[in-house]
Amino acid sequence: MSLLSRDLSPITRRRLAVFHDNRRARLSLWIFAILFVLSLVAELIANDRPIVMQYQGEWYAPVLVDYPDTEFGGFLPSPADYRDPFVRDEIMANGWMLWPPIPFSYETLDMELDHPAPSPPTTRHWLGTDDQGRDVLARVIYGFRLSVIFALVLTAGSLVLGVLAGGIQGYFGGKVDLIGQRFTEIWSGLPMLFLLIILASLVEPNLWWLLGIMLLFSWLGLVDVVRAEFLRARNLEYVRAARAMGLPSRLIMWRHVLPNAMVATLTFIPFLFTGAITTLTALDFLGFGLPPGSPSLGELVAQGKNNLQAPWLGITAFVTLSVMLSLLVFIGEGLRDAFDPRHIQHAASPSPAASTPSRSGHDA
Amino acid sequence: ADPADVATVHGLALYGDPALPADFTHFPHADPEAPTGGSLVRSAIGSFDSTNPFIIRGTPATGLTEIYDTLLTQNPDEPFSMYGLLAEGVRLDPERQWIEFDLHPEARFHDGEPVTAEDVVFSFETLTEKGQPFYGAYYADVIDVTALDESTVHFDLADSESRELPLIIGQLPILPAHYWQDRDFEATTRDALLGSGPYRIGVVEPGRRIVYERVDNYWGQELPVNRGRHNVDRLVYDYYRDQTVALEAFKAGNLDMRIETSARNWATAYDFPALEEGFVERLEVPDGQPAGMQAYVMNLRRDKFQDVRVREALNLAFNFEWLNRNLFYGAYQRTESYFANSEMAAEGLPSEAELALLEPHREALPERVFEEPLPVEHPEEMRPRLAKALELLNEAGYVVRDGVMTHLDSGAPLRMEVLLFDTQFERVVQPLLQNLAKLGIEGNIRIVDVNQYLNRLRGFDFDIIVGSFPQSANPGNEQRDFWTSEYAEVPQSRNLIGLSDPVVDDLVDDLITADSREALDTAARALDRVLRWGFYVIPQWHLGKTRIALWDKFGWQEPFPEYNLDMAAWWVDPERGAEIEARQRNR
Amino acid sequence: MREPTSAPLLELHDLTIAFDGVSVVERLSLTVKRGETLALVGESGSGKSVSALGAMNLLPPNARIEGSRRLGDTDLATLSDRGWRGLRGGQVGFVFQEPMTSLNPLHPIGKQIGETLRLHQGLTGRAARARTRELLEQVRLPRAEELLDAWPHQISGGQRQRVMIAMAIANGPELLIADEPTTALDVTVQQEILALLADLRDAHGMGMLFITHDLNLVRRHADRICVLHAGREQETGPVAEVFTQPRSDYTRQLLEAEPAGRPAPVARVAPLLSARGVGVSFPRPTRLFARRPPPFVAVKPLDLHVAPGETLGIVGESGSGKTTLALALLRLGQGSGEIDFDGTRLDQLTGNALRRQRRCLQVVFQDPYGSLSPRLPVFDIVSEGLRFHHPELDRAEVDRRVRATLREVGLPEECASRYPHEFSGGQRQRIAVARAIILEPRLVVLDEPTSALDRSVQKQLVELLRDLQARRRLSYLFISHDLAVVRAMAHRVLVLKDGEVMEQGDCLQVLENPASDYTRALVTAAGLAPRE
Amino acid sequence: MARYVLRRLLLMIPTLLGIMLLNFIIVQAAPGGPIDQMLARFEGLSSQASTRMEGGGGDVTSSGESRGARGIPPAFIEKLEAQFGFDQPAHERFLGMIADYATFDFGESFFRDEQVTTLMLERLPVSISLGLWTTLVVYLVSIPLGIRKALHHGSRFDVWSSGLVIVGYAIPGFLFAILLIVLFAGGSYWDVFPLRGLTSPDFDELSTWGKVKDYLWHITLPVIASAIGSFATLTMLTKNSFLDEVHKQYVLTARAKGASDRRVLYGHVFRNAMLIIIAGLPAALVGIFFTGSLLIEVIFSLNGLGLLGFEAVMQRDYPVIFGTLYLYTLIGLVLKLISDLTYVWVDPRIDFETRES
Ligand SMILES: Nc1ncnc2c1ncn2[C@@H]1O[C@H](COP(=O)(O)OP(=O)(O)OP(=O)(O)O)[C@@H](O)[C@H]1O
Ligand SMILES: Nc1ncnc2c1ncn2[C@@H]1O[C@H](COP(=O)(O)OP(=O)(O)OP(=O)(O)O)[C@@H](O)[C@H]1O
Ligand SMILES: [Mg+2]
Ligand SMILES: [Mg+2]
Repeated sequence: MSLLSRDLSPITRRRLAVFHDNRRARLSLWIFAILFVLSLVAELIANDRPIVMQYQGEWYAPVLVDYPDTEFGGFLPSPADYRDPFVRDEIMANGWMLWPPIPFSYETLDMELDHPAPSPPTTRHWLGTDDQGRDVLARVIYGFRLSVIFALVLTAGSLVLGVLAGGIQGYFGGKVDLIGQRFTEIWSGLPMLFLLIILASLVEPNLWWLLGIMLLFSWLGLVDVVRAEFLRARNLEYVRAARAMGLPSRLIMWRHVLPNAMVATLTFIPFLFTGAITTLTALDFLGFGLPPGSPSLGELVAQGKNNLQAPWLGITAFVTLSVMLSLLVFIGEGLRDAFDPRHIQHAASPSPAASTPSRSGHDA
Repeated sequence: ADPADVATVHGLALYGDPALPADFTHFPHADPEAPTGGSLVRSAIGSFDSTNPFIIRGTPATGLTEIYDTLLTQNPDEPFSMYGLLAEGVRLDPERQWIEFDLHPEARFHDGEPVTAEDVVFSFETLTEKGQPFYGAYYADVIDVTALDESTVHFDLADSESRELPLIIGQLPILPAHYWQDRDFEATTRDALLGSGPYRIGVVEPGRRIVYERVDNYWGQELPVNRGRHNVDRLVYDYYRDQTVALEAFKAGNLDMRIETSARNWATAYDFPALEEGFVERLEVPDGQPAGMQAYVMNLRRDKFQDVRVREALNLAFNFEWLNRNLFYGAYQRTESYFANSEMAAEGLPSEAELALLEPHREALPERVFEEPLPVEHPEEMRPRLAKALELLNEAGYVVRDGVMTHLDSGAPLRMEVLLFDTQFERVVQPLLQNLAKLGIEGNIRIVDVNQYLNRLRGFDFDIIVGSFPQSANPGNEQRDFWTSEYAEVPQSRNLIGLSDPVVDDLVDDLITADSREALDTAARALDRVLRWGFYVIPQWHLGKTRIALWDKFGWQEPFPEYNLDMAAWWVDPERGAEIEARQRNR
Repeated sequence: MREPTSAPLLELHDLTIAFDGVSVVERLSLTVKRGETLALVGESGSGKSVSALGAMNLLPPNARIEGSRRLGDTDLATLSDRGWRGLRGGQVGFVFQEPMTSLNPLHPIGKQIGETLRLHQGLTGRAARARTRELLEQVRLPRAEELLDAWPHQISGGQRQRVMIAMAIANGPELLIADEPTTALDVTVQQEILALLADLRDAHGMGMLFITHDLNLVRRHADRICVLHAGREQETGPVAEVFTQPRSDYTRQLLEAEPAGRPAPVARVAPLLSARGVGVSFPRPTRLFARRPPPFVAVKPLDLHVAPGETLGIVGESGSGKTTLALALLRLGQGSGEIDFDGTRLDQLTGNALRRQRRCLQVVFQDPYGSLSPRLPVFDIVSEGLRFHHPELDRAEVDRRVRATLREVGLPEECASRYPHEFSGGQRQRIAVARAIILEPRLVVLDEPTSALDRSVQKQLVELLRDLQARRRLSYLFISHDLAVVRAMAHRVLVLKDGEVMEQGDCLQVLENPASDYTRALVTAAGLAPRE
Repeated sequence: MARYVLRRLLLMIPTLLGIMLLNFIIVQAAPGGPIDQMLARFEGLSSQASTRMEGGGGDVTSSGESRGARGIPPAFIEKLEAQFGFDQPAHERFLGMIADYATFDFGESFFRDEQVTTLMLERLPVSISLGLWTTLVVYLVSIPLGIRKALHHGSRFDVWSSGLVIVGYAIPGFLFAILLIVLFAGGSYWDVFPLRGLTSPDFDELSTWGKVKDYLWHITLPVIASAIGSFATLTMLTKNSFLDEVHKQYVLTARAKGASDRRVLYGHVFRNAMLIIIAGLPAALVGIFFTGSLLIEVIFSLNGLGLLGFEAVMQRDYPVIFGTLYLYTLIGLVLKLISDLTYVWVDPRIDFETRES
């Protein structure tokens, strides 16, 4: 922190300090960051190939390189399946393997299940398997990464588009508003489901296609609130003052209106974020989502519903989602407070006066 | 022959004579002493908005056929024998050019009007002209229907080699002509329509429930085919949108019975208080019907599937054992034959009779058909199987380049896409794809919505689908649609494989024209043999029984009929019924 | 003078108030007796408002209050929420320093006053409305019936201030805390209002804590005076005593400060700004199915001009249309007529062209609080125009200029990183001035730029403005009620009443020999000290 | 203002036209049409739109009728095409449709002889019940809760109530619905609530009070399930907008008047903070009434508008698709106009005139 703050303006330092003082927000940010970074190297944590191994005196790094089955005495032309008893025994007889903590990838079918899938948590599968015999924990790790990336891009995209469209309509008003609003209305009338169906008939839908389609629509939710806030804020005295100063509209909107009209937007960010994940979930659920086999939290939820007898599926999905959302909301609150000029930390440092009745007040 | 010369009989069988004599008093699986009363609540999934199940429009409610009588009715204990219901007697031309039915003089619609020959003519014409296209096709070989008098109706039949036509005419539901006189048959309706059957429509709540009430003075109650049947007073279908919820409803006692289609549920979901306390019972009733063939179907219109070695290699890559053990709790049997679960399934080496049918095609058929016994022996272990598959692929001209199975000549990689419309099947395709991947074959799953799925099926635009070829105990005309070259390029046909093989065409002909049960069985086995050695599909599995969970208030006569479950012969035990219902209502 | 009853009403003893650990008021003790007016004076930012708010528990939660506070027999420090509720608005009336921002923007005037009546007297409906109207008339609000239904943004600064006063006196409080209650009022109305308050004081034995920096008012209306400097009490005593024999140096300094001098004369050249036929009217609300009432004419078409280096003072009754006129001239509000600025027709410019002109045309709004973005720190507020209009300046240079300007207006440099709400009223006003002059414009419209400033700061600011004018040939449009300041600033004055120009001419001329009755009344009421 | 409203009303026409046209084009371009749907029915492929969701399905495909099947004659398909009007060129169909829609004639469903309007009316009770109660519950809980949280920002109460609503939000609605069913309506735990529907079968025979009770008894679980996820956004929105407002000067004025906390919050701050809540309302309403509770409807076997719309899409029942779309859009447009007018009513400073710098 101290390193960072050297050439920051006092105000930024003040904001950082406020954020820093908010233990919950700080903790949330750390946890989220750690989880995300960990998920970025998911291949080293959950994989169905060893990280490194030695076979007949040679070193191998299966995580990075595909070695054919034939390399280890097999006959298959494809990359070796290190979980296959044949290959495994062969290698173990002539060397050793270092496995990641979770020796399954998100798409690995465990061929040696001791209980029909979905099988309950055991030491082999810490969170059990799903109804195809895949390790739930591995899927959650990969799914977290995928969802977070998807949601990040989608949130950022819709934020930019939504604030831009809503802001411009609200700030300028008149014709811009009238026509812009009609345009957004028409746009929001587009049948998303059909676009997805058409898409699915033209290409094999993947993450980026879905992202594109979702991006076309997700920003619409923000437009109305941002517009309303801009409509109000543009009449305020300080906006008039900014105009008097001769600032261009974009600067006024950016520096004066937006910061004061961000309540709704800021509030929505965590929800937009998880909303993106849930939308992906819903699409997966309807079958318009990610290609089959992708590590999708949505699929996990759907499986949870279809396998009530396997509560670990639903619970895992639910815990993952709520942890992710809680972290985001708490981070969001911390940010909100940091940018609120009147921010007063109630709980952070109990002042000695807190106990005396003369403490002033917010008796409201 | 002249109708006057033909004897009137009490029933028809597809081959030979019906098993029950003319003076039988009741079906053997029915108990004439069964008590009546009680109710049977079942679930239906989805919704309904129509009470007319015959027309194109609308989603009809479940169970509507209960309100109609047919000319003949089937004995579920025989493969295909029909006994008189509305028809007191039947006369079938030995040349099968016509068939006549004498209607029962007592037969009445629920409003008291007699059922007449005119009603039969009306029903036939209405259904074939205004009904679903199914009826037109089903009765395409009926040339003409005439009412000879009040109670005699005469069907003229086309020159058809199909033996089942007379019997399926007996399945024609009879509608009241007078009732429909001033109603539009083709418009959807939610009225309690008029019929003559053992039940009438009681309550219709579109999309929610439909209730059938037993007709008190049902005219046919004392008929031998009905005696001891239709014992339950109220048949209720409650509509649910979701299977999981329907299961919960059953557990809560809102439903009396449930047929479980999921092995997983069967193994895990039935452990709730009512069951432990003995209020709920689970049955597995053996299923006498052929299982049919559910399989990964390869589309032969695609060049890559033309080579039988490729198809066999793909067959080898399917690990049923793992699937059954790990996904299905070992509940299923591997389907090996197209006529599995019946004596029509081929086994071992071809019999004399089969050889007689196969011999003419020896040139066109692979040696194995004659030499190697069925079932096809696979190596058990997966690795040897993959080795064999690899070998076959190599023979077929494929080699692995950069880890991808590529055709030696064309350089085209071997890729395939499995088209699905139901996410449920993803989990049974995924393991197959994984094994294909080991062979260097790139496969992927494509899930699209039902409409698009059908649209692609209509255009035969797919590599592999999960399809099924259902079979009845008496295969007939539909086999053409399934296997023959005639239908290979007809859109909407059920020749999904795109089979176009003169040998198969001939064998199907043999099957349809078979004039005895043995001939039919032989023809079916021969066909089965040829199809199986063609490796056109990767067979999946079948259950061979029906899983029923029910609140323990019903009685039935064992043994169960051999070919179909006849719920109509069940009854509600009055005492046990009261006890159970008290427990069910005690919510 | 009158003898106040000796019963103490408000007693503050050793009051110390700190924000986030920095104390702004230290060990202040004061007593307001029944029937007396205690004037609390002191430099801008010396802690007057904070003390008053602190006494009534109205400070934000990051403030810490220590010391004893008593109102009559009640110990304020131990009062329950319920107790406070009965007290505030009923026993104690409060007039906030910044009337422009203190009204709820979304409630009509009538409703806001009516609410006080309802809370403490249970008046509702017609009775409340009648009483509200009466109150509005008492505080000399014109068109009382119409303004009952007006929204705060539709009335002038002075009018809002009077609404605040009406609200504070509505329930006949025992104690009135009036924080600069008359800064936005012209002298005549000011006198009337103060007379009204004096009446209340005398009739009900109301005690009054009167915060102001207008020493003339103190002299005339207060019984005792308490002088505050940098959060510390300097001296307290009867007015006459303190005025004649100030004990502390600071008091002496305060008493002596008075804006004086005259602006440098200007050469008669082509005007920088000239307006012809500028008028403004506002539509009145239409009731459903009623005929559209005639619009309210806030400014009748008038002509004016300002030469380079010249100051045009605009004076006039509160609500006469000064602010409206200024906004119309700047094209910030609606208005009709021709406006010429530096050879371009301002009224025909749009978009970028207008924006470019704005650099030369700055304004200090009457409502400094409202005109500062609440989420921008002062540094950003002041530097913003500079960074946009002079992108060539590097960061260090911008930094230097901002600091210099803040110093010039008398604000400490370290305030650059604070947010607007953390300042006193006078400090905010100076931030607004700093923001305007840092751009080195050619014309500045100053709408009551000194209303919240004490004499010494006022004097300093007037000198700064005059100095800038002399150096850069700056022109000012100077709106003020304070004729002393106007005299010290303006070359010419324009007198407005009800949107009409009463007279226009050389400043000294008008102030010494008013042509219209209205101006005469104004000058008399102001009791301007003779020019030295 | 009147002129503005008139202009907005007139602009609805091109907007509607635009939406209908775009939809018409896109919907027709999507592969698989009503004909396929019809065929699917005849083939015994589940035509119910909810197949994808009904879950717990079997391991065996539905097999359909085996005997006598001969495929569907091409002539029949032609007949169907004529019946659905596909023999006419697209633009004629579109113009015809628009002409009908102008008079609110939405035509008949492809698959049943029912006016689209009738279909929608039939579904209305469910949607209104769910929508209204859910909205009511959500607003009645979230706004006071949000306000309380704003007041006690950072307190322990704030943290745990945040946690609670967030967890509610994170629970996938349908999973929660199933959970409710298993716990409170199934046979395994407490069997106290009904599983499905809006009323009992014997509803008509009940007394008025009995009817009310029956109705509330049925609606409880679905409303809880559909509300649970909606608390979070509204609560946080309320909290944050209140946080933004409570420090403003006018709040101080109100407190100086002696107004109680409640009064300050509900009388003064509320109106100022309400704007964005209002801004979100039309979308929320349209969402809740028409699309929002699709999965809840599936799980509680309720036939609402959400399901109607979704089924129509899945079944390619064009008249229903366009009819519902037309109606939703129209209602959406009107609601939006109303909410715009509410802005002005709430905050008289707001106008819709052009501003330029
Ligand atoms: N919320 C706050 N946080 C930090 N400092 C504050 C806050 N409010 C006021 N101050 C500081 O407290 C000091 C006293 O302010 P106060 O408003 O009492 O001044 P004042 O005497 O009323 O001045 P003026 O005449 O300009 O209104 C000022 O220096 C101001 O900057
Ligand atoms: N938006 C508006 N709508 C209607 N009337 C308005 C509006 N703005 C101002 N007025 C009226 O115009 C008149 C002039 O207001 P203005 O603010 O110009 O007064 P002022 O001379 O600046 O007074 P003060 O000295 O009190 O600030 C006032 O009577 C006010 O009620
Ligand atoms: Mg002050
Ligand atoms: Mg003014």
